[in-house]
Amino acid sequence: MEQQQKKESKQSEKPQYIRAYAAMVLSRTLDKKIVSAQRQGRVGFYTPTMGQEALQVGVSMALEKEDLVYGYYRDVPMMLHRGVPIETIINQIMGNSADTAKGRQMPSHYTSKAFHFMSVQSPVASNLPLAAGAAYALKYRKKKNVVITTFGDGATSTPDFHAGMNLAAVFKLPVVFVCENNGWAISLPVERQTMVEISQKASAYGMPGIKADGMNFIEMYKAARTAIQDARAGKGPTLIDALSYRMGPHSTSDDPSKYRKDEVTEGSEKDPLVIGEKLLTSMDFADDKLLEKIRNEAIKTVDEKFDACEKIPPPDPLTAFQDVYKNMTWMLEEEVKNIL
Amino acid sequence: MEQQQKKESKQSEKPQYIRAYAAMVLSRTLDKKIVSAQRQGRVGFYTPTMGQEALQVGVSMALEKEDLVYGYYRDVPMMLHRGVPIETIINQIMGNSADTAKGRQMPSHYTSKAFHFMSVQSPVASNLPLAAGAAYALKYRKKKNVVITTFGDGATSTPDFHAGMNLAAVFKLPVVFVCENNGWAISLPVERQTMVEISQKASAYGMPGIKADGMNFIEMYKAARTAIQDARAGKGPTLIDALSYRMGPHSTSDDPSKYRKDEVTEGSEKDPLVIGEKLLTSMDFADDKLLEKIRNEAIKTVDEKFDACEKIPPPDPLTAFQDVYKNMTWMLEEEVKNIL
Amino acid sequence: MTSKTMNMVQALNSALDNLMASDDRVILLGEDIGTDGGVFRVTEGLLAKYGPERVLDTPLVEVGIVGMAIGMAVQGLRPIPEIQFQDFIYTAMDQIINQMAKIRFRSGGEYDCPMVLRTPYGAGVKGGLYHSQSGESYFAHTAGLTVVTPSNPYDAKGLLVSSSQGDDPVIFLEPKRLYRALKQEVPEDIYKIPIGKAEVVQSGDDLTIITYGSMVPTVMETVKKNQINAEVLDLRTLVPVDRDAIMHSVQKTGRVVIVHEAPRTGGFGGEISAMITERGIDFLYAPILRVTGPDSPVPYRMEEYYVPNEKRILNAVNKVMESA
Amino acid sequence: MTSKTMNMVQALNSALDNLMASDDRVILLGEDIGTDGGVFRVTEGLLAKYGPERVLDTPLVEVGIVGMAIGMAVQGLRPIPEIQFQDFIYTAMDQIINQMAKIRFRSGGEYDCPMVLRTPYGAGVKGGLYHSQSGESYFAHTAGLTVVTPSNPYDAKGLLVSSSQGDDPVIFLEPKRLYRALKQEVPEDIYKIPIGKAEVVQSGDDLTIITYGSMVPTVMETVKKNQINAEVLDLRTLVPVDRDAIMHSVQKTGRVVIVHEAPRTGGFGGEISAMITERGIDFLYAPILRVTGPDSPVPYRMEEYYVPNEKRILNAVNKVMESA
Ligand SMILES: Cc1ncc(C[n+]2csc(CCOP(=O)(O)OP(=O)(O)O)c2C)c(N)n1
Ligand SMILES: Cc1ncc(C[n+]2csc(CCOP(=O)(O)OP(=O)(O)O)c2C)c(N)n1
Ligand SMILES: [Mg+2]
Ligand SMILES: [Mg+2]
Repeated sequence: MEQQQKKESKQSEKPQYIRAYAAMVLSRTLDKKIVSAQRQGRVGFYTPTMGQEALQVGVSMALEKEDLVYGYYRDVPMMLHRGVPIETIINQIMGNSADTAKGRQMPSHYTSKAFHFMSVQSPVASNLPLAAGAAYALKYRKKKNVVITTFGDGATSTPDFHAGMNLAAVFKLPVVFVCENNGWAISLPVERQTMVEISQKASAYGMPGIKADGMNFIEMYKAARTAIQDARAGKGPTLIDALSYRMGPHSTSDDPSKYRKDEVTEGSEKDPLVIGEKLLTSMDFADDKLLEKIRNEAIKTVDEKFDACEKIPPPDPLTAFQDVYKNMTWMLEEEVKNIL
Repeated sequence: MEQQQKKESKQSEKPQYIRAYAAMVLSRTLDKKIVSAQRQGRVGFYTPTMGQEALQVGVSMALEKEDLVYGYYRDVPMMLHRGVPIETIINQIMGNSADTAKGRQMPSHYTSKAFHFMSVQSPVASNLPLAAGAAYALKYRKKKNVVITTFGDGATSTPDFHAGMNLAAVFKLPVVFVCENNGWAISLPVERQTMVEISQKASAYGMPGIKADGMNFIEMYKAARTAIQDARAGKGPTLIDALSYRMGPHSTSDDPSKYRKDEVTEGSEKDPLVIGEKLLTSMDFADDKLLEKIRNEAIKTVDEKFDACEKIPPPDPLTAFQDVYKNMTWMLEEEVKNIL
Repeated sequence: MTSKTMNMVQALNSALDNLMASDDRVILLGEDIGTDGGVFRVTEGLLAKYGPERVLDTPLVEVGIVGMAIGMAVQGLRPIPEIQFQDFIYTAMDQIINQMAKIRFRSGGEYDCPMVLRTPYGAGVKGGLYHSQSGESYFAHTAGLTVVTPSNPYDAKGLLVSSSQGDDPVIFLEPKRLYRALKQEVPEDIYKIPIGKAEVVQSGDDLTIITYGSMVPTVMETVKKNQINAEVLDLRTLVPVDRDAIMHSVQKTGRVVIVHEAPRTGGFGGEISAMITERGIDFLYAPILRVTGPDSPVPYRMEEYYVPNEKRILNAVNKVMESA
Repeated sequence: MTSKTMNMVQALNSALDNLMASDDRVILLGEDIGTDGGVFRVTEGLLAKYGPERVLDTPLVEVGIVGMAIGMAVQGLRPIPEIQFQDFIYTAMDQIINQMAKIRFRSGGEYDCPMVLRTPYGAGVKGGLYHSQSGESYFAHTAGLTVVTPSNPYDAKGLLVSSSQGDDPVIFLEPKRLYRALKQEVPEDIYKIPIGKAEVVQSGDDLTIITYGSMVPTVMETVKKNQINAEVLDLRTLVPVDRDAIMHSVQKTGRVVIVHEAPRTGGFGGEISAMITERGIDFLYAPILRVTGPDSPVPYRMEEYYVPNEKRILNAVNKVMESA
């Protein structure tokens, strides 16, 4: 009977797990599409996400709709899983007139207020103090939501990491710090970034530090769920060290062969997608046919959407000078007159 | 026989301990003199050191002559113990023409290259990355010296603490971080500065963190000696949490009654000088007569030197505009012509 | 509307009090602003009145104070962080330049950042090179920021209210030498002084003296004592600066002296001068002169030599008046 | 002296190589400058040649890179730290403004800080608002810093050598749009170009165009293509700027256009303009005009609208020439 119950509860998890896997596949498919489009000169720049799908989807599974994400430039899988339309991502990459940020930001710098995804900045980790502030606002308003903030292993060396972590701990804020520890900060391996494991850093601030297998979306989901529940319950922040691997180059401008041998290759058994497939099949949630279907759908979606978004015209040049202030200053008006 | 040896070795420590105590007394005497002179309008500003004498003297005892100190605005006891002439300190407080820094800095911002005491800046903790760099220079030159850097408990929240600590650990530098944890950052108690004990912060960087009784100069000496020996031996940095108490106001501009009740008062048994006296008498290194003599000498020295330094004229106004660059720029020359 | 005699510290305190009373989105945060009431006493009494959820004594981390305030603003609050001395704002510079100033732009207008970053600036308290800086140029050069600096208690309150109730992030520079220098009748109720408008402190015909913040009283004393028929403009807002007020006066007088405390090279005076000459030189009878701090850090003991004073202002006025 | 055809990246690499070979006090540090050779390849090959004790791949912490370099310089080394993009320098701003620039002054000359802080700046690689900034004004306004920016490979090498062998801290701004834009014959041996001296890139009589760094080639192309009889000054050093070269040319031509990429308000062009007009207006036949980036962040997709171009320079030249 126990066995039976377990199976049923498991069965109820099926749609959730399939959806998670589908988001990973969609993200991977999009990733590869953009990278190849970049090589063809159809995209200017991109920071691939390959290798970080499971950890992001795992976190996203544990979130509620109104929770806030203060993310970074590799968070495509999380965005897709949260329901951000794939067009939002492609339009940002293109910087076209349908981009939420009006073509102003470099590719990989997404914004989606509709899905509570704060606009991404380039300076590494500077979203962390903001995440603390956003969490303060939630707490002040007595909302039951939490803030998730993501960043890389390199980010842990920055001032903003130190500031964000300490403030979150001192004010006991509902924020979860997710270090997407992919082993590298461009060419610097994490072992030379710091002498300790990232999870260890939590102890300097008096918050729990969890080490999670970021290549296994279910393990990651469980770790994130605990941390998020704590935050939601008013127990304060947690740092999650999500162990993963940057399977691609740092960005399309980077040549990793200069500084490393790739340790996780696509389709190998360390690939988070392969791990995900094994999890689903071992739980009898999916068979090869279903997996194949998910993959094919992803390819179709990505190809169609990419082509459609590519046809969208660039923004009106005037938009490049708006939103600096709520109302355009006289200086800018004068300058824009000279420019356009 | 063992007993005998122990006593002898102890006896050989006597001059060192007496010297340490004398430095503490001299510093305390000077501290009180400056504070009262400030009330009389003879001094512009001062950050008293009362309560931090033992920890600083303890550290200083463990240093060699050529070791470098990247200190902060409360390091008078350490300077005096290292042999910095008391005039150097008073002249700085006065900002007169004999001041090493030519009257340019606010009181309590000392410089003494002759005694390897780096000039003090105001921005809290920004000496820490410099200390790492200085330690790198020593290591690069294969010198057997170390760098000591001091800062308050408030300083541990800053970017520069995080940067300096991590860099020192990653490059395994000969530097010892001494947190002069006096319990307060102006009005913020250390319990609200951070949720952990300061020594705990070392674990985020992979270096030893030592908690030391900074009110007992011998305990402090022992702790510092271990850390300094390690650094000198190439074993890398250590963080020392030197527990102490800021017995005075933050500065002569501060009124602590607004935010706290004083917990350690002068002459009470928690006073590091009283503790020092007890240590010396219990070891038979000093009796009341000797202690009295040391105190009286300090008063005499301070009074004499203070009066003498006070008579030194202010710097030539021109010096206020020199040393911005090695050679004065044409801009500054032009401006100075208008000013003087 | 009842009013009271207030110095600038009291006027700022009154503005914060009014703002907090009228809008629960207003939150204060900074070092020693709570229990201690702020090292200059600007926030005195506010912790007791509004509680620790709205008056936050923070750890010693400027980048965190500013970054956390930005996060609050992005999520709909109206924070007013304080930096204890402007000299210590630079660890937060990345948050100011790359976040605070750019959130509206980079998010396509989806997010905004309505907040006021208050900080005392300038010499006058014998603080030496680390407690006397005038860094307005750094902020004025950063598109996305509004830069405001009052010169008297009445303006201080009205400008702070406008800054906090506006839609854009504001750097609010408080001239600490004027904190207790003069008292004025200041309404106890809330009122606004518009951002972007200069004030003609004195009308005049012979020349225009353009100044702001800490130097306004020094200029006015010089002008009065020496009976100079100058039009004196107090800019009040540096960005966006009041072009019309400046050009109106300059076209009338044809002679200009600019006075500020910050170092000359790259100082805001250069911007004003360039702004005037690029709009025409035919109406200028004389070179535009700047009286500023020198290109050096502020010294402790010799502070009085650093800050522009009567003698130097008079020199410049005389030179400008001598020109044909 | 043998020479080689080099682009700016190669010329800078050659300068670093020469400096390291001739002086073991020279140490490089920064993100990805070792194994990877720098994201723009400026430090390529130097780790292999000089070893990890002299070429340090650091953790991701600009304030630490700069602060550590300062500590090295104070203790007698001659570090050359790199900030990967100038846009990311701001977390180190406190170290730059309050330490690097002030050590000699605050220590009464007991300590000094000979170092060169290198960083690529400006638009031109479609980097959007966080990989395109031109922040020279922030540094130029900071007394104690020398600010240098080259516009071609030959100057880049000579100026970097002078910067490193000087006695004061230097901010060395490398216009990344020119990294690979043109090649020149560059000596393989070490040589210097003096700090503080502008170059007359082209002599002319009708007007003076003052520019520097990234905009020099754009100005020269405009001038050549349109056969403008302009004297073109490449400042090369912003602080201390070459007053004599500027005044000499301006007094000859009586007409001035200033071109830079940074936003106009508070940009260095304002300083130049003010500097000229405070020295006299009688020799000016026309208003001094500025052609600059607008007061907004650099956009990604529409970058070409942001950066000053032929059309805008020509407009300004024509306006200045039309004035009586
Ligand atoms: C403050 C800052 N410094 C440098 C950079 C340049 N940069 C962009 S990403 C990166 C490495 C980031 O590594 P990590 O935090 O591990 O994230 P990952 O890219 O591996 O996901 C660097 C150095 C930057 N964007 N911001
Ligand atoms: C970066 C910075 N922020 C603020 C200040 C103003 N300030 C001076 S000392 C101080 C408190 C320092 O506390 P702590 O580090 O514990 O040292 P203590 O004074 O207690 O010895 C503050 C906030 C400063 N000097 N630098
Ligand atoms: Mg990484
Ligand atoms: Mg303290």
